[in-house]
Amino acid sequence: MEKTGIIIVSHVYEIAEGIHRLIKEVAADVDVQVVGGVDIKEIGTSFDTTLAAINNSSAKNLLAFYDLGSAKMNLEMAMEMSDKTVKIYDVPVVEGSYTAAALLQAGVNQENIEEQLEEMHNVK
Amino acid sequence: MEKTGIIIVSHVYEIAEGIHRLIKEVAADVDVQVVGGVDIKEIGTSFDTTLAAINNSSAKNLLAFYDLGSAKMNLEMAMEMSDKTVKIYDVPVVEGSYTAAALLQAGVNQENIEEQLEEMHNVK
Amino acid sequence: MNIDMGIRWMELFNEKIQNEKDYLTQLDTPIGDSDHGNNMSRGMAHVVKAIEEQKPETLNELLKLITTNLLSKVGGASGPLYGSAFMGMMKAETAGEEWAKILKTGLENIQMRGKAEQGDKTMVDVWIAVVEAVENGELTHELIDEAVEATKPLKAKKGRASYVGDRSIGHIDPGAYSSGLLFHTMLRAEAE
Amino acid sequence: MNIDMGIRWMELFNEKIQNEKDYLTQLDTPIGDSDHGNNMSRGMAHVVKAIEEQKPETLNELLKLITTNLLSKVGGASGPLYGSAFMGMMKAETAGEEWAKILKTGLENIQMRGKAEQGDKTMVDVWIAVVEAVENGELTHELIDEAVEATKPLKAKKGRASYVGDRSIGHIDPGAYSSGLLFHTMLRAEAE
Ligand SMILES: Nc1ncnc2c1ncn2[C@@H]1O[C@H](COP(=O)(O)OP(=O)(O)O)[C@@H](O)[C@H]1O
Ligand SMILES: Nc1ncnc2c1ncn2[C@@H]1O[C@H](COP(=O)(O)OP(=O)(O)O)[C@@H](O)[C@H]1O
Ligand SMILES: [Mg+2]
Ligand SMILES: [Mg+2]
Ligand SMILES: [Mg+2]
Ligand SMILES: [Mg+2]
Repeated sequence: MEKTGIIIVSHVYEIAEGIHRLIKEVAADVDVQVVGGVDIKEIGTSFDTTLAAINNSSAKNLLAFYDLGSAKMNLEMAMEMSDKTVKIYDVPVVEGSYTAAALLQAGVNQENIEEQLEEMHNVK
Repeated sequence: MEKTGIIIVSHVYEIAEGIHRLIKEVAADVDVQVVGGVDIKEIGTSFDTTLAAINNSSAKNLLAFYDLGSAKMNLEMAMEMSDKTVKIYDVPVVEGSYTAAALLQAGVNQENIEEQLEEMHNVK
Repeated sequence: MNIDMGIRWMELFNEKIQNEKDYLTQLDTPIGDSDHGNNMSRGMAHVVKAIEEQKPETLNELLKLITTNLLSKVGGASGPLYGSAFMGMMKAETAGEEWAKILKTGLENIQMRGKAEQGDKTMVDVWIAVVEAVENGELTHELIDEAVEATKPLKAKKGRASYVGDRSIGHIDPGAYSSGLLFHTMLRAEAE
Repeated sequence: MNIDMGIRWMELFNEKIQNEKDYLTQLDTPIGDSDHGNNMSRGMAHVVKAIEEQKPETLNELLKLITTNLLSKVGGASGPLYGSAFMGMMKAETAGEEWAKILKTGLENIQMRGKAEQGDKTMVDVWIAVVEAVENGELTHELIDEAVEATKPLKAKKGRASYVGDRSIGHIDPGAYSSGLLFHTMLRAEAE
C-alpha cells in the first residue's frame, strides 16, 4: 500500500500550527504538512506554498483539508501541478483532519476513513 | 436587544489565537473571547479559564464554539456557574464561529444565525 | 468515610497516579492522545498540595478542594468528569447522605456531564460496577480489576477513543484504569 | 493586444489598483474581510516589479509572468481566480487564438476554478459582460461601469460575501470592481 499523508491549508498561520500540534498528539507517525497564511503575519493562502507542502510530504497519497474556499482553490491548482494523488475533503478543517489523522495512525484504510468523514460532510 | 458575543474554546493555544485573528478580520466590532489550551504550551482545556473568558466578555449573551468534546464539558460547567446566557453550538469550530461572527457583524439576529449554523450541524 | 480517611485516600491515590503515570499514558496512546498520565498526575499533585496548604477540616471541605483542583488542573476530558463526580459527592455529603449514595451521586454527575452509558468503554463502566458493589457491601480489589479489564473488548462510544471506532477494541480504557486506582486506594484508606 | 500594449496595460492597471487600494478594501468590508485592496496591491506590485526585472519579450511571456505572480502573491480568493484567468489566457495565446477568444478562455478558467455563475455577485459578472462586448466589438467604459454597478443589488452566492447571505445585498462586489479596473485599463492601453 502507498504511504498516505495529510495536508492542511488554513488562512492563518496559528490555526495551521495549532492543528498540527493537535494532530501530532494522536498521530505521531503520520506525515502531516501544514500551510497557514500567506506568511506568519498575513492572513490568506497561496498556490506556491501549498504546492511546496504537497511536494514536501514523504507520502505519495494525500488527504487534504482546508478552512475557507480560496484555500480549496489553491489546493486544486496545486494538485493539478503535482504528480501525487491528492484528495480534498469538504469537511470541518479541525475536526475532519483530526479524525483522519487518528484513523490513519490506527492503520485504517482510506475507504474506511472516508466513510467516517462522510458523516461530517455538507458543512462547506 | 442584548449585546451578543462569541466565545471559542479550543484544545490548542494557537488554534484559538488563529481563529481569533481570522474572525476579527470580518467582525471587528464583535466581542470575541477565546481560550486555547490548558496554557500556551499544554494541550487541553480547563473549567476556570473557560469561566473567566465568559465573564470577561462585554456581552451578556454568548454564542459558544469548541473543538473536541472535553472543551464542551468545560463550557457546560462554566455556563452553569455564570449568570450570562450561553448557547453551545455543535458545529465546526473554525467554520462555525467564522460564520456566526460574520453574521453578527452584519447585524443578523441570533435566530437567523442559528438557521445558517443548522446547515453545519451534525458534525459533532 | 471521614476527613482523615479522605485525606489518606487522596494521598494513596496520588501515589498510585504518580507511580503509574507512564502506564496511564501508554493506555492513552493507541486509543487517545497520550496524556492521561500527565493529566491525572498534574491534577493530583495539585490536590495533595492544596490539602497540605489549606488543611481541610471536614470531609465536605476536602471534597470541594478535590473538585476545584481537578476541574482546573487536569486539562483532559477526565478533568470535568472527575470534577463533576466530586462536585456531586460534595453536594450529596452536604445533604447528609451515606457513602454509597454519595458515590452514586458522583457517578450520576459523570453521566450527566459526559452522556456515557454502561458499555461505552469509559470510566463510567468502572464507576457503575463499584457503586453497585458498595451498595451491596461487596466491593473488593478483584471486582475493581475485573471492571477495569472488562473495558478491553469494548468499542469506544465516547471521548477521543470513539474517533478510532473499531480500532479501540482490545485496549483497556485509560479513564477506567485511573478510576480503578481511585477505588483500590479508597478500599485501602478505609482498611487502614 | 501585443507585448508593448500588454506591459502598458499592466502599468495602468497597477496604477489604478494602488490609487484605489483603500476603496477596494472599503468595498470588501461590509461583505468580506477588508483585504481586497491589500491583496490586489501586493499582487500587482509584484507583477510590475517582475516585468521590470524579467523584461518579457512576448505576450506569452508576459501572461505567464502575470499568472505566477498573481497566484503566489495576492493571498485571497482573487489570487487563484485572476491567476487562473491569466493562465487560461496564456494557453489560448499559445494556441494562436484571437484576443476575444483569449479573454473568453480567461473567463472559462475563472468559472472552472470558482464555480460561480452569472448573478452570483462576483468578478464573473463583469467578465461575462466584457467578454460578450469584446466579441461584438462593443466594449466601452460605460458598459464596464454598468456591469460593476449591476453587482450591487445581487445576493452573493460564492466567496466570503456568501457567508452574510441577504446582508450582501446593496454593496458592489470588490472583485467585480477590480475586474472593472482591469478592463478600463485594457481599453486605455489599447487606445494609446
Ligand atoms: N463522555 C465521556 N464520558 C465518560 N468518560 C469519558 C468521556 N470522555 C472521555 N472519558 C474518559 O476520559 C478518559 C480520557 O481522559 P484524558 O486522557 O485525561 O482526557 P482527553 O481524552 O481529553 O485527553 C477516557 O479514557 C474515558 O474514560
Ligand atoms: N468562487 C468565486 N468565483 C468567482 N469569484 C469569486 C469567488 N470567490 C470570490 N470571488 C471574488 O473574489 C473577490 C474577493 O477577493 P479577495 O478579497 O481578494 O479574496 P478573499 O475573499 O479570499 O479575501 C470577491 O469580491 C469576488 O469577486
Ligand atoms: Mg487523553
Ligand atoms: Mg487530552
Ligand atoms: Mg477579501
Ligand atoms: Mg482574504
